[in-house]
Amino acid sequence: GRASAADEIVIGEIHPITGPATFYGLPESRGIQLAADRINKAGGVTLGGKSYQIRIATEDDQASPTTGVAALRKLVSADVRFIIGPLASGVAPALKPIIERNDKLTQLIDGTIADDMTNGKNIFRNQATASGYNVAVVKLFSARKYKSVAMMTDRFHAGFMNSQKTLAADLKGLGVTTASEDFYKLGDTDFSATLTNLRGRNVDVLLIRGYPAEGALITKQARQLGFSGQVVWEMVSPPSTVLKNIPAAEMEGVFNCIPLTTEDYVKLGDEKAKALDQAYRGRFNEGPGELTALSYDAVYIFKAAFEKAGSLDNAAVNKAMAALKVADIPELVTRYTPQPDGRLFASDGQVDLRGEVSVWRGEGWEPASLKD
Amino acid sequence: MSLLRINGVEARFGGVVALAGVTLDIPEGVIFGLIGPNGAGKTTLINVVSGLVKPTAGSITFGAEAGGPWPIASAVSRGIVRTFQQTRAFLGLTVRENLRIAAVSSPDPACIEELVDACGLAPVLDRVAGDLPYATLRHLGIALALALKPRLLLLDEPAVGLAEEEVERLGALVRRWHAGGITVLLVEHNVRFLMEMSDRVAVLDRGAVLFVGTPAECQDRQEVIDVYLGRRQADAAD
Amino acid sequence: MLRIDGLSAGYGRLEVLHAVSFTVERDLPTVMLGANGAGKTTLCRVISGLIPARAGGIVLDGADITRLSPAERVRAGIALVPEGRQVFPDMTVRENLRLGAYVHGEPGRTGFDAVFAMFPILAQRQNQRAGLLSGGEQQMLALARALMSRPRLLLLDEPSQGLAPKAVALIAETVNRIAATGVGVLLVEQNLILAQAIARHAVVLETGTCVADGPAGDLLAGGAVADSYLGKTRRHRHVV
Amino acid sequence: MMDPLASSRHGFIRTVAAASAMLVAACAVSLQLNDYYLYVVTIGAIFAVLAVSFDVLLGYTGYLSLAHGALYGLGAYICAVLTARHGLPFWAALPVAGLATGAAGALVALLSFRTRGLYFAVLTLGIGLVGHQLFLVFDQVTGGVGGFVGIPGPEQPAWLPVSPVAYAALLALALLWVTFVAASLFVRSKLGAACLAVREDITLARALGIRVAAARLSAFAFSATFAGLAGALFAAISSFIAPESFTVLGTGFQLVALVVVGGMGTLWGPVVGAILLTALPEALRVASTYSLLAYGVLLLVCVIFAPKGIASLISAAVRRFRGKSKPAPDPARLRREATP
Amino acid sequence: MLELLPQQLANGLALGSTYALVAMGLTLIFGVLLIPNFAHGEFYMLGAFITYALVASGLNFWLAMAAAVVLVTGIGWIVDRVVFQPIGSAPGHSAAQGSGLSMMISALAGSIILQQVATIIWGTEARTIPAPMTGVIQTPYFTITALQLTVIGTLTAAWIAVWLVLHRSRLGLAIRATSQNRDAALLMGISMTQVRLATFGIGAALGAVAGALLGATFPIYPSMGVTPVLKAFVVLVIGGIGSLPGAIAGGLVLGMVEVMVAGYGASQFQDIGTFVILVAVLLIRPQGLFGRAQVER
Ligand SMILES: Nc1ncnc2c1ncn2[C@@H]1O[C@H](COP(=O)(O)OP(=O)(O)OP(=O)(O)O)[C@@H](O)[C@H]1O
Ligand SMILES: Nc1ncnc2c1ncn2[C@@H]1O[C@H](COP(=O)(O)OP(=O)(O)OP(=O)(O)O)[C@@H](O)[C@H]1O
Ligand SMILES: CC(C)C[C@H](N)C(=O)O
Ligand SMILES: [Mg+2]
Ligand SMILES: [Mg+2]
Repeated sequence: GRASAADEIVIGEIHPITGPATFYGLPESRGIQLAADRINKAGGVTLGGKSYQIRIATEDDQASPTTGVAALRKLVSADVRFIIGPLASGVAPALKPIIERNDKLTQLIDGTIADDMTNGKNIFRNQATASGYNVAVVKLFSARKYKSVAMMTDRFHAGFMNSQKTLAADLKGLGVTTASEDFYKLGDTDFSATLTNLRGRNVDVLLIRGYPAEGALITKQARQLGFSGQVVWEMVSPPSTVLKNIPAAEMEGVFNCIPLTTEDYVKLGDEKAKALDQAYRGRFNEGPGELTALSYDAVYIFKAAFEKAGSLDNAAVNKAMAALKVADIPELVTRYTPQPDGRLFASDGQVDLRGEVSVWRGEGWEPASLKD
Repeated sequence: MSLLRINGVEARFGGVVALAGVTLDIPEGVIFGLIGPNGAGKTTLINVVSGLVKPTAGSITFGAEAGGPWPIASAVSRGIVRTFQQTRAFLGLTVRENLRIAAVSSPDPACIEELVDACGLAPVLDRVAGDLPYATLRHLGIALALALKPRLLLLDEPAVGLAEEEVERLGALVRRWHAGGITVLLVEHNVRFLMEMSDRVAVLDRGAVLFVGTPAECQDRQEVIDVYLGRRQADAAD
Repeated sequence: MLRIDGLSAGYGRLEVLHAVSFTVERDLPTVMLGANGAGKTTLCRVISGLIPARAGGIVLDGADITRLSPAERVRAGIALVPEGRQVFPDMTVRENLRLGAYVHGEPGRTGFDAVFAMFPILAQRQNQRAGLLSGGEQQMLALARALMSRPRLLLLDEPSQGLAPKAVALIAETVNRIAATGVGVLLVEQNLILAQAIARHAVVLETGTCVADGPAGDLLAGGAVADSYLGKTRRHRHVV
Repeated sequence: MMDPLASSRHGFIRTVAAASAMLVAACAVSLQLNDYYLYVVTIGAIFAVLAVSFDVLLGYTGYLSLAHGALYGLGAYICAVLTARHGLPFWAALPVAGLATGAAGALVALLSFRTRGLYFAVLTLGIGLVGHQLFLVFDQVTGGVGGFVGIPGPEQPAWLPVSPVAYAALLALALLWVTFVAASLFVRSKLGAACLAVREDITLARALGIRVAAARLSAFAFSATFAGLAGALFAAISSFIAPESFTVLGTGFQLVALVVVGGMGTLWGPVVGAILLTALPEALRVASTYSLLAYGVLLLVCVIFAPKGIASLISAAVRRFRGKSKPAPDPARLRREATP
Repeated sequence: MLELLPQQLANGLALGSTYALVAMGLTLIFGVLLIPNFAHGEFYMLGAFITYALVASGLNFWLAMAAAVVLVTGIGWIVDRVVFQPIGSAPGHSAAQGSGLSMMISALAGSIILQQVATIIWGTEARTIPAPMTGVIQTPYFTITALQLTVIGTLTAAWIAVWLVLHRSRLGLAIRATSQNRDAALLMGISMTQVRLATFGIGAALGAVAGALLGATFPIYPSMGVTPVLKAFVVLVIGGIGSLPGAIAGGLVLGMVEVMVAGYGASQFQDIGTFVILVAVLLIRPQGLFGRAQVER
């Protein structure tokens, strides 16, 4: 069919366009559209003197593994060989065995932060891992010399769940006692029992790992129940979302430990980010999502890999992808830490993207100074 | 010899005393009529004997076996089988399916064929029970009970709502099976039908046995006329 | 007072009543006879509005009520004592009676007193849940409840079902008393004793068609007419 | 006709023959499909297995269980653990998963032995929710929320030179055939008759000496066994499973929808429902934003206009086609129409 | 740990009241019309979203809530008309199992549709209604927020109001009669339309009240109603289906148990604790705490 049209490169993207995770999935999907349009307008991808237009084949996975596998098979059956996504950590491991076995596929993950999703052969990721987030947590604890922590973690979140042991061990190495580890689930609304106990334990820090709706709720309820220690978040939480759930005053002074998001880059005055923001608003009439930059970058990473490989052969693209240097792709919005040799991906296919500590001041997050 | 002996059975529901110490002997091989005003406790007595309701006091003996009443499953396996005051069959199933169910615990599934003829069910085997004419449905209800080859059959108002000639057919059916050796306890307000059918009759009033005797004796007793028959009905029943 | 005019009705594809016509006069309590499944209950349900008429009309005291809702018919004076026990099982006897008078608002003391006088057992049990009454007691409650709406026309669908002879006599007496006050009565019965005690006029329904209509005496007294109609019905059924 | 109990042996043979013909046809067609459609067929067939086993409980015994998703998951995890951790071949793990899940189904029956109707449904809702939670909590065994990774696929015999994806589809269709035939046998057996009695009127069933507890228990165990087999097959061909696939809201309610839309109380209705409701979301992929909305609307339309399921529409059409002039009026339908 | 008990009890009471508030409307609709209304969660959700939208456009919270209640009542009627009435409601004694199930599926369909409509209008991002009151009441033994107290107060008020309607008004008599035997109710001259409108109206309004109040405490998003409605079914079963006091008692029991399990056990086992209670109650009383066993005649 059209997929094999001579002057076209089809990139498949698998994101939750419908269902409960739409809120993350849609801005990612749109970021991909945006990047593809820009590339196409600027002449497309040039391979061996011939230029190709990028076509995006969007598939919805509803954040469900079965639907996700069907989506992947559908793309594969239509001879799509390059995949961006998925978002959900429930979907990624279901796709992994299929993609690993298929040497006619290259995947670039722009969503999930669960560990062990890449292989460096044909599966890469330009999103951070939960362990990457944890870097900031450890940095914060060592700078502030907190002595004890209570953790509350979203039990449905594979990334946070799987990295929790290592985090606890790292903190222990700093001499921090983990007074309690509690688990809630997405959609829970009442944390009073746990938080009541927390007050009895007198910990320095309440660390919340998950999504902002519950994060805001836990923060509110903790304060109401008289918790007076430091609240630390580890979650993708744009101020607009946060403020829909908790008054700004109650957020004052809360720390967050994640990599910078699209919104942060815009705030930092990053020109590329501002351009992306403009373009996104112009086209979709609202601000970009916090992960938009990642999916936007993903298309450019593919473009760079194609051009470096000089072919659309998967083996060549994989190899080129693994060898890409951060400096090769000036369009990247996200500021990845280059590997020691300057490459974008480590040999396991994972980018180095680290959490930074920010603090809530007034109406939003600001980079935090850790000395004080 | 008595097949069923009911010893001082008492059943209370909260404040209501449905049975206030009933003692009755039902001899093997008879059709035993049980009458009484509405609310006298007849259905409750059947419920107790068949194991659907636990009595608050008293016991029953069945054949040589004491220690009853038994839970409904063991009652059935001993041969005590009942029908319900409001006709009950599996209304959503066909007649054939109804019979298949009865055959599951029947000691002699072969007898069902005969039953089908006797109850006039042959032409309606593939009709859904809920669509049957009322009289046929009543016959089906009784056929289901008979299929179990009971030793004691408890019939709770089988003739209710039946036109006269249907009542006659029902009577013939019961007599035929009775002749095959089943003992029957018959509760019925159709006095003529009951008196014609029964060998012995007991009258229950406010949870207690008022009278036991032959049908003829029963209809002459003033206390029975007072509590149950009323003047004109007694005349009419002759 | 009640005129049924070429009435047809049924369930789904099945037509049960085929152009039935007859009348009920106020001073002539009427019994409707017919074998099981003839459509008597269906007719009662059509008259009270639970099932729509497919053709024909129902006229009560000169007013066409064919298209009225059940509630409007109750207000127009029709009360049905339905077949089987249709009491409200989880409500008290008293509440059941209150519901009988629903279309008139709250019944006064006198409303209750009148029915309690007729059915003393209900007075004793007025605060008990109706579902715990014995079958016969429930039947009486249903009748009492219908009377609470002060009907002009009382439809009784086999009220003797499950009643002890003495209770049947009581019903006969009660219905006669009610009829004497000018309430029209249409009684569906198989119990000939009750039919004889109440009815002065009779209608015979046979598989959905009205086949005879005449003085109750003639039809019930075991005369030739009755035999023929009842006999015919009987033969008919065996063909089913 | 004369024998009132005429166990319809003839009917059974016809059913098996029809099912076999369908199986052969489905396999033949499947081999022509691309991987995507093969996957849809595979998932559709697995859901059909679930739906048929579910219908034994819902349609034939009258119990609406929302724990079926969890039982399906149990079968999947048992197969995963046995093959990936203990090196058992798939063909050995499959029956173990089936039997163990059957035992779990019996346990559900015991736990819920006093409940009926909505009470039962909600109790099994609880069981389903807890089952899902246990898959999360016992992460040592199940891999927790991250899922169970690296389940070996079913060994493919050398004489069957088809792609693994096609092989998976063939296995799923074969399992569907087995389930269908086993369920046909079950509902025709004495136990099946007892189950019908339980569904229709439990008090009357008792009064007729039906051992209600035994009937229930066997229906649950039967149903759960096949749910377990379906789960095991799903695990083996997906090579990855996660608690997400075995939720009450997803799998549990979806099954109810499958069976009711297809036509409960028939064995092939659920198959139709499964095919339809697995194919539908895939077909609606194109209109993704409105796909769930469309799904909801279609579900509603199905329930309103085909209250006895698609199966009844199909059989009515077949009857008309065969020229039986008077289709038997459907009693439930009639009664419904009777109320104004 | 024991010194925290009063606080945990207060937590349990507050949580239990939210459950009871959601369950009340559900039990009413089920009790009268025999509809297992899964879409009740969407009444709750819409109550929250409409209140949110009105508050966001500058309306006072309480006025917004009142408006939401009115609107959701109307939506409730539409849902009844479009989703349930075509199924041919069959309350009364012949309530065929099949029709109950169809009812459940159509409720599910209705619930999906309403959720999707809300998604199209508001998106899936979570948000919270700005709280109309923010106070925290401190006592020597426990603290409780003003909003939690409001929920408890509203629950009590709603209970009394519904009880008065059901047991002290003619409409209530009609509703109760319908719940027991629909045909007989028709014969009494009760208008089915009126009863349906009243029942669905009250049920939906209760859902909306719950949504508005809890939406000021909890995040709101299109699928927010799903978990509460499942919990509410658990509450119903513990309390006895169709029983109003049952819904309240069931809600409180469930809230207490969850808090105690999370507070004195482990938070992962909160749901499992719920389940143990459910099994225990149903093993001892299969008809729930306040349900009535069926009498066999
Ligand atoms: N479960 C129960 N709870 C309370 N009272 C009950 C219960 N079952 C029966 N009763 C009462 O016990 C008495 C006897 O009832 P029962 O049904 O046995 O009468 P019956 O003789 O069969 O009457 P009928 O001829 O009218 O059928 C009645 O007053 C009835 O109200
Ligand atoms: N709800 C229904 N749906 C379909 N058919 C019905 C329904 N109710 C009754 N019928 C059929 O209508 C016919 C007439 O029934 P109806 O109940 O009116 O008879 P009847 O004269 O009252 O009988 P009986 O003496 O047994 O009370 C019967 O063939 C019956 O099967
Ligand atoms: C959006 C994210 C921060 C993470 C993603 N949902 C995951 O599952 O890992
Ligand atoms: Mg009785
Ligand atoms: Mg009748």
